[in-house]
Amino acid sequence: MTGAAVVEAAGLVVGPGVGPAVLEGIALRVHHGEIAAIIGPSGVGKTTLLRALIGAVPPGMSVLTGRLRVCGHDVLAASPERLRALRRERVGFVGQDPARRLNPRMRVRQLLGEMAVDAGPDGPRRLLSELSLPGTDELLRRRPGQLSGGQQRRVALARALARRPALLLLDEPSAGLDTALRAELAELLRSLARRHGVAIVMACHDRELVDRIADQVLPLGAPTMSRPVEQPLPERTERTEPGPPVLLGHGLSAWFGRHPEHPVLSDVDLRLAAGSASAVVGPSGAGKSTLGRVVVGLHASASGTLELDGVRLHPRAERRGREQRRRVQLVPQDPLGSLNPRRTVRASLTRPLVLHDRCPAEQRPGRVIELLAAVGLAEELADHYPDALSGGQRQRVAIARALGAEPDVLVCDEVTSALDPENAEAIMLLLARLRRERGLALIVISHDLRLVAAHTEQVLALQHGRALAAGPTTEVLAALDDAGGTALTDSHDPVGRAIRPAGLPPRASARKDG
Amino acid sequence: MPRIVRRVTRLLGLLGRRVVLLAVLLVGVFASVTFLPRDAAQSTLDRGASAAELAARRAQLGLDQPLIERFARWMGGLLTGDLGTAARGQPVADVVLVALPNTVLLGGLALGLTVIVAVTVACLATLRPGGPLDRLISATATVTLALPEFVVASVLVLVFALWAGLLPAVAITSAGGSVAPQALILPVLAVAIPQLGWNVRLVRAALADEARAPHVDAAQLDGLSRSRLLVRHLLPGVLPAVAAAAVTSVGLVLGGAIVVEAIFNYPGVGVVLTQAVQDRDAPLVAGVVALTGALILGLLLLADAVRAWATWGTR
Amino acid sequence: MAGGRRFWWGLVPAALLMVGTVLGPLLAPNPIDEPVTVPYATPSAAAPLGGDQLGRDVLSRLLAGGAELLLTAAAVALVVTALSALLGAVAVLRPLVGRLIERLADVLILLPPVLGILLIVLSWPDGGRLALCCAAVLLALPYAVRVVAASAAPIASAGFVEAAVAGGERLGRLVWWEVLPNLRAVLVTLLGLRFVAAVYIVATAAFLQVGPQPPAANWALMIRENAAGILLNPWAVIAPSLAIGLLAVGVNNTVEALAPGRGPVRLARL
Amino acid sequence: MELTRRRLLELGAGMGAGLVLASCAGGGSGTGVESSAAPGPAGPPRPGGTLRVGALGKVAAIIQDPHGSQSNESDYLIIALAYDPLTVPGDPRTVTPRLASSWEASPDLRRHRFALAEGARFHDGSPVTSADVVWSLQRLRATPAGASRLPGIDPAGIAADGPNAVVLTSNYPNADLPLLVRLTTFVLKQDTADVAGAPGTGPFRLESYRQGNARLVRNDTWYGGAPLLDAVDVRIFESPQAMVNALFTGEIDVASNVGPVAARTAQGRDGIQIVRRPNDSALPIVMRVADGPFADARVREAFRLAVDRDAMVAQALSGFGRIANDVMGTGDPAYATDLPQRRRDPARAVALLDEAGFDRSARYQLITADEAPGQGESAILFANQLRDIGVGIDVVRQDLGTFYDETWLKAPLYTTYWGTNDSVTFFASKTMISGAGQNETGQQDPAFDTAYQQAVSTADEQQRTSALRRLQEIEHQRSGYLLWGMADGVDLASEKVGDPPKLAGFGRVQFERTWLAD
Repeated sequence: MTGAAVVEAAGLVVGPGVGPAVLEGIALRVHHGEIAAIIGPSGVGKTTLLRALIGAVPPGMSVLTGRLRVCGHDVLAASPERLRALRRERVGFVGQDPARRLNPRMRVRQLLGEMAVDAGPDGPRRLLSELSLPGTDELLRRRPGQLSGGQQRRVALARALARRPALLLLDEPSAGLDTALRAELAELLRSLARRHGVAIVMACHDRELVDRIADQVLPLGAPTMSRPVEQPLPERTERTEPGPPVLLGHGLSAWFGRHPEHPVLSDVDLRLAAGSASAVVGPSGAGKSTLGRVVVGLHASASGTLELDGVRLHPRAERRGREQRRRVQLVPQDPLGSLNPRRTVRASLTRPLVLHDRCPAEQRPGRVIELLAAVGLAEELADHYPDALSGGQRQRVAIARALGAEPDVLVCDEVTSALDPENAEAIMLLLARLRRERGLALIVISHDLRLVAAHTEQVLALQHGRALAAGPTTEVLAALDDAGGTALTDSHDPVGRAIRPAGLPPRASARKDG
Repeated sequence: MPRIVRRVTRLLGLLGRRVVLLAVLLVGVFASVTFLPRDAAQSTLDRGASAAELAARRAQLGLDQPLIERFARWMGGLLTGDLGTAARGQPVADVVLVALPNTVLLGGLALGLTVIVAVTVACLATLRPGGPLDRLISATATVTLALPEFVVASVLVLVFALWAGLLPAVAITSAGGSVAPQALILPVLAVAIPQLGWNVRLVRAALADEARAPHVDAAQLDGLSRSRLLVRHLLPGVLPAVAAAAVTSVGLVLGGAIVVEAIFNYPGVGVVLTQAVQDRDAPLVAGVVALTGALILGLLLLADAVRAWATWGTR
Repeated sequence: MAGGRRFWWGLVPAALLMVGTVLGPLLAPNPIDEPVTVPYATPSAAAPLGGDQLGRDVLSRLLAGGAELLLTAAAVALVVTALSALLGAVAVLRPLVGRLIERLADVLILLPPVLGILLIVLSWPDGGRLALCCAAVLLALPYAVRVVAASAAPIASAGFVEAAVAGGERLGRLVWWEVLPNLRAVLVTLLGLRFVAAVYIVATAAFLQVGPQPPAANWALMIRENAAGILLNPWAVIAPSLAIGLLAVGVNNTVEALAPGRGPVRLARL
Repeated sequence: MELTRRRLLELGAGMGAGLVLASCAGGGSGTGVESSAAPGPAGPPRPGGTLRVGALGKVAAIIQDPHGSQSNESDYLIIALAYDPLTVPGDPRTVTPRLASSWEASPDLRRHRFALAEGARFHDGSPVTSADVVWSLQRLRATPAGASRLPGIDPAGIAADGPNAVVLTSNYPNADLPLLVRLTTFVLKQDTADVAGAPGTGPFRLESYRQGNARLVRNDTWYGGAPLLDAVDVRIFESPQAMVNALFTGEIDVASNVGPVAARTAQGRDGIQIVRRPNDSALPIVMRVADGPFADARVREAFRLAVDRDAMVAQALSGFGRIANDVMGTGDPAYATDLPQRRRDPARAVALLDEAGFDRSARYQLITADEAPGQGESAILFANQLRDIGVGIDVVRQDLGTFYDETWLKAPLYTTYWGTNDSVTFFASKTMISGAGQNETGQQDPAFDTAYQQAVSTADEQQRTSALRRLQEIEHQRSGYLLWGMADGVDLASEKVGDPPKLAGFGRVQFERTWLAD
C-alpha cells in the first residue's frame, strides 16, 4: 500500500493544557486500504485520539503539539469551513453507542440520504445491502428507535459510508454484535479496505477482531490513575459453609405505577443464607435491579412476603423498623451518583455511624479511618470531595458507607458494571473478603457472568421478570450455557462489558430498569 | 396499531383529568367571587336604593339561596350550554360570546407572534452560543420579562400612535363588530412583547439541552452545516418544549389582554371580566373562566398531541 | 463563579441600582407629595423630569417610588423560592405530593393570573401590600415548584439518595442534607426570575388599582396616574417605565452573576 | 373616571329655579362659553356627513331602556338623540320646550298642564298622542328611581287632558315641575313591549346598536326641524385616555366630557377645538354638620378659610374652572354673586379652631373616590393645605361601591361630586332641607327649611327672589359644604365640527344643530 498516507500523525500531545496530558508522543501513518487498530484499557484516551484525527477533541482538551495531516489537509491549522468539508466528504466517523448517535426522529432513508453522494432513490437501498441489511421499504421507513442494536450499528456504518469516505474512523465497532455479526463486520471492513482502498482506523476492545483484520496496531499506555490495591487473583474464592437463611423472599412481584397487570417481577422466591453470596443475573429488563430495590425497600408497588430473620419487612423502607433498615444496606450502581457531590468522604462515612449510633462521638474519626482501610483506601482521601476520586475509589467509599451501619445483608446493584475489568475484579475480591471477615450476606446483581462465576455460590437467573433457574452458581450457569447460552446475554450487553462513555451523566429521563 | 389506541386513550385520559380540574377551578372562582365583600345586588343597584329594593333584587338574583345550590344550578346549566344570567340581567352567554372572539383574536395573534419570534431568536442565539448576539438576546429577553403589558402599551401608543401618528391609538370596531386590522397591531405587540422574554429563554434552554444530545455531536462530526444541523437535528427535538412553553403562555396572554384592552379600548372579554369582578357577578366571572378554560384545555390537548407526535418513533 | 469580567459587568451596575432604589427616598430633592410646579409641567430647573398629574416633582417621586416595589418584589421572590425549594424536593421524594403539586399547576394554567390577583386582593378588604404579596406567592408557587422538581428529579434518583433512603434516612434530613445542597445553582437562578416575575405582578396589580393606593409614590402607580398627561410630559410615564425595566434587569444580572455558571438551566414559567 | 348611577339620579329630578311661565331675561352668569385653540369652521352650516362621537361607558353596564338608570354617558347620549323628553335644558332659558311646546301651572302651583308639540311623530310615522305620554310617564314613575325623578307626583297624578295635552298633579305646590321633567321623561309608544330600540320621537333614529356602540340616522320629519347631520356614530370608551387618543389620531370627531388634562393636551395640538362649558360639575368637600368633629360652625368656617381656592383650581383642574363661594348651584340665574367671596386666611382659621377647642394633634380621614376627574387630586391637595394650619389629614381612596355604601351620607369628612349646577333650590331640596333624600351633611336647620318652603311655594317673583337670597346666605354662613371651585365641562372636537353643544351638564347631548364642514 504505497502512495500518500491518508493519515500522518507525529509527536501528537493532547491534554487539558494544565496537568498531565492524556496522550503523548502519538505517531501514526495509515495508507489507503490499510486498517489500523488502537488498543488499550478504557479511559486511556482511545476515543480522544480518534476524535483528534478529525479536529474534534472533547471540550476542555486541545492538541498541544505535534503534526497531523488527514487526506492531505493539516487538521490542526484548518479553518472551520475546511474542517467541515473534510468531515462531510472525506472522513466518516462512527461513535460508540449508535443507538444514541442516530437522530431519533429521522427515518433510515433520510439518515442515509442526507449524507449520500449519489442522490439517486436506490442509493440507500444499495448501502443497506452492502451491510447485509434487507433494503426493504419497510426498513427504510423505520426510525432508529424501531431497530435492534445490531441494525442500528450497521445503519450508522452505512451512513458513514454513504459519503464514499477516504478514511473511516470506528469507535468500538464490534460492541453489541453477536459472534456471527462480528465475523460479517470483519469481512466488510476487510473488503472496504482492500477493494475500495478505504483507510480505516478503529479503537477496539475486541482482541479477536483486531487480530483478524488489523494491519497495524497502536497500543496506548497504561492508565495514569492510581493503581488499585489488589492481591493476586485466586482461581475461586474457597467455599464457606452456608449459615441459616437470613433473608427469605416468597412470591415477590413488582410493577411500575398503577399497572399491576404488566409486572416487572412476578412470583420470585429468594433465599439468602447468612455469610453467603448469591448473585442475580439475567438480560437487561429481566427485573434484576427491581428485585434488589424491593429487598432494600425502594420499590413500593410490590407484593409477596419478605422476611429478615423471620420478621416481615414492609415494602417501603420508611415504614421499616430502625434496626431492620440498619441490617439491610444498598451499594448503588453508577459510581458518579453513589456519593453526594456536596459532601466530603468523611461526612458521607460519618453519617451512618451517627444515624445508627454505632459508636460514641469521639470515636467516629477513628472509625472512618478503619472503614477506609477496610475497603483499601488511603486515609488522606477522607477530606476529598467525590469528584476528586476515580470511579473505583467512589464505589469503594460507597461500600465503606454501607459497612458503617454494620449490616447483615448488603445489596450490590451492578456495582462493577461501570468499572474497567481490573477495578471490577478488585471490588469483587474486596466484597468476598468482607463477607468472610464480617459474616455479611451479599446479593450481587450483575450481568458479568465471569465475575458471578468466580465470586458467588448461589445464583438466581431471571428472564422477563420470572425465575428461570436458582441454585449453586456452577451448576446453574453450566446448565444455562448448554441451553444455547444466549438466555443470559442480551442484544445490548455483550459477553464483555458495555463501556459507558465515562464522564457523561445518565440523561435525566433515563428510566431505571434491568 | 394498538400503540395509536393506547396513545389516544392516554390523551383523552389527560383531557378528562383536566376537565375535572377546570370544574374544581370553577367552584373556587364562583365561591371566591361570592365571598368578596358586598354582593351583586349592592353593586348593580342604584345608590340610595331602599332596603326593600335591595332585598327584592337579592331575591331576583337568587342571592338568598345557599351557595351550593346556586352553583349546582349554574353548573347544571353549563352542561346544557346555558351560562346563566349576569347580575345586570343580560344572559352571560350573549355578553361573553360577543366579547370572547375579539380576545381570542388578540390572544391568538399575540401567541403566534411570540412563538414564531421566540423560536427564530432562540435559534439565532444558539448558532453562536455565548457570542455577542447571544448575550444581546438574553439581555433584551430579561428586560421584556419585567415590563408589564400596560408599560409596553403606554410607550407603544405614545411613540407609534401619538408622536408618529402611524397607527390608530385605539381599536375602533366597525358596524359588524370586527376590529380594523391596523388597529390590531399595537395591542398584539403590547401583549406579545412581555411574553417574548419567557419564551426565548425557554426555547434557548431547550435548544442548549438538545445540543448536548449525542446525535447532535454525531451530526457535527458528519460535517453538516450549522443551519442544517439546527433545522434537521435540533429543532424537531425542541418542539415539545416549545409547545409546552406556548401553552403556559396562554394564561399569561389572557391576563395581558385584560390589561391591554382597557388601554386600547379593545372590545374584548378582559374588560367584561374586570367589571364583572367589580359587580361581584359570580355567574359572569365563572362563565368567562369556563369558556377561556375550555379554550386553554383545547390548546393543552394540542400541545400534548405535538409532544406525542414529536416523540412518536423514539420510544 | 462565572467568568471575572462578566461577573463585575453584571454585578456592579445592578448593585448600584438596587442601593439607589432603596436609598432613593433619602435622595429625593423635593417632598414627594408637595406640588412644586404646574400639573404635567415640562422639565425645568425646579423639576428636572417635569411635573406629574398634580405638579409634584417626578424625579423625587421616581427616587422614592422604587424602594417599595423593590422590597415587595424581593419579599415575594424570597418566599416563593424558599417554599418551592422545600416543596420541590419533597415532591420528588414523595410522588403523592408531586402529583398534587402537578394538579395545582395545571389548575393555575387555566386561571388568568390577573383574575387571580383581583380575586385574592379584593377578598381581603384593607389587606393592601400584604394581600398583594400573598396573591403573588400563591399564583407563582406551583410553577416554581415544578421548576425545582424538574431539577431535583435526577438528584432524587441518584445512587446516594437511594442509598440514604435504604439506609433509613427520614424525609426531612433527605431534603435538607441530600437534595437541596445540590440545587444551589437552580435556586439562585430561580430567585432572580421570581424577582422579575414579582416586579411584573406588583406593577400590574398597581395598574389594576389593587394593593398600594395613591397618594403613595410607586412606579407602577405613577405610570397609571400620569398616563392622561403622556403628551404634556412624557417623562412622567417613561421615567418609571425605564426604572422598572432597569431594576428587573439589574437584579436578574446580579443573580446570574452570583449563580455558579451551569449554562442555561431549563427554566419554566413565570 | 368611572361613571355611576348617582350622576344620572340627580339630573332626573331636574334643577334650576327658573320662573315657571315667563322665560327669565337675565342670562345666567356662568353660561358664557369660550373655546380656545382652533376656532370652529367658518361659513354657513351645511347639511350632510356622519359625526363620530366618543362617550365614556362600561361595556358590562350597557342599557337601552330609556326609563332605566343609565350609568354610561354613551347610553344616555344614544337615548337622548333617539327619544324626546317633555322639556330640555336651554340657554338662556333653563327650561326650553321639546315634546311639550308650552305649559302652565294652576294658581296653587299644583296642577301643571303640558301641551304637546304640533306634528310630533314617532320614527315609524304614527303621531304622538297624550296616551303615549301618560303611559311613558307612568312607566318612568314605576321604576325604582321613579319617585325621585318625578318628585311629588303620584302615578294617579299623571293624566291625559284631551288628545294633545297632559296634566301632572303635584302633592305640594312646586314651581319647579317643568324643570324637573327636563331630562328623563322620554316618551315611547303606548304599551311598547321591547323598549330596546323601540321607535322614538327624537331628531335621530337608531339604526344599529352593538356592545355599546350605536349608529343613528337623521329623522327628516322631526317636528323641531330636521338636523343637518346625515348620521351620528356613538363610540363607547372605557377610559378617557383611550377616547382622547382616538380623537388625536382622527378616529372620532368629538370626545365628550374629557376633563381638564385632556383639554391641556389638546391645546398643544393643532386642529382641535376645545369647548369649555363652565359650571359643569362641583367637587365639594363635605363636612358632617349633625355630629362629629365638624358639628361646630367655627370649625367648618376655619376649614373654609384654610383652603387655597386658586391653587385648587390651578392644580386639581389645571385651570379649567372657577373658584366658588361655598354655595351650591352656581349656574342658577338667581345665584347670589354679591355674597362676600371667602379668601385663604390661615391665621383666622387657626384662631377659630383653637376657639372651638378643635384637637389639632389627632389625624383625620378625608375619604375620596375616583368618580370625576380632579376629585382624587383635590383631596390630596386639600390635605396638604390643611397641614399649613397644623391639621393632619390622611387621604383614603375607596372604590365606588364601598364609597357609596360605607362613606356617603355617613362619614364626617369626604369629597363628593355633583353635575349640572344651574339650580340652588335643587340642591336645597336634594341635600340640605331636613329629611332630604341625600342629606350628605346631615343638616337640620329650621331657618333654612322655611326659606326653602317660601321659595318654591310662591308664584310671586319678588317673594321668591328674597327667599332664595335668604337661603343662600344661610348656606354660605353655616352649611357643611366647602365648595372651593366649579369645574368646566370640557369637550374636544375636530376643527370641522360646527356648533358643537355648549350647555353645561347634560346639555352636551344636544347635537341637533351640529354640522360638519367638508
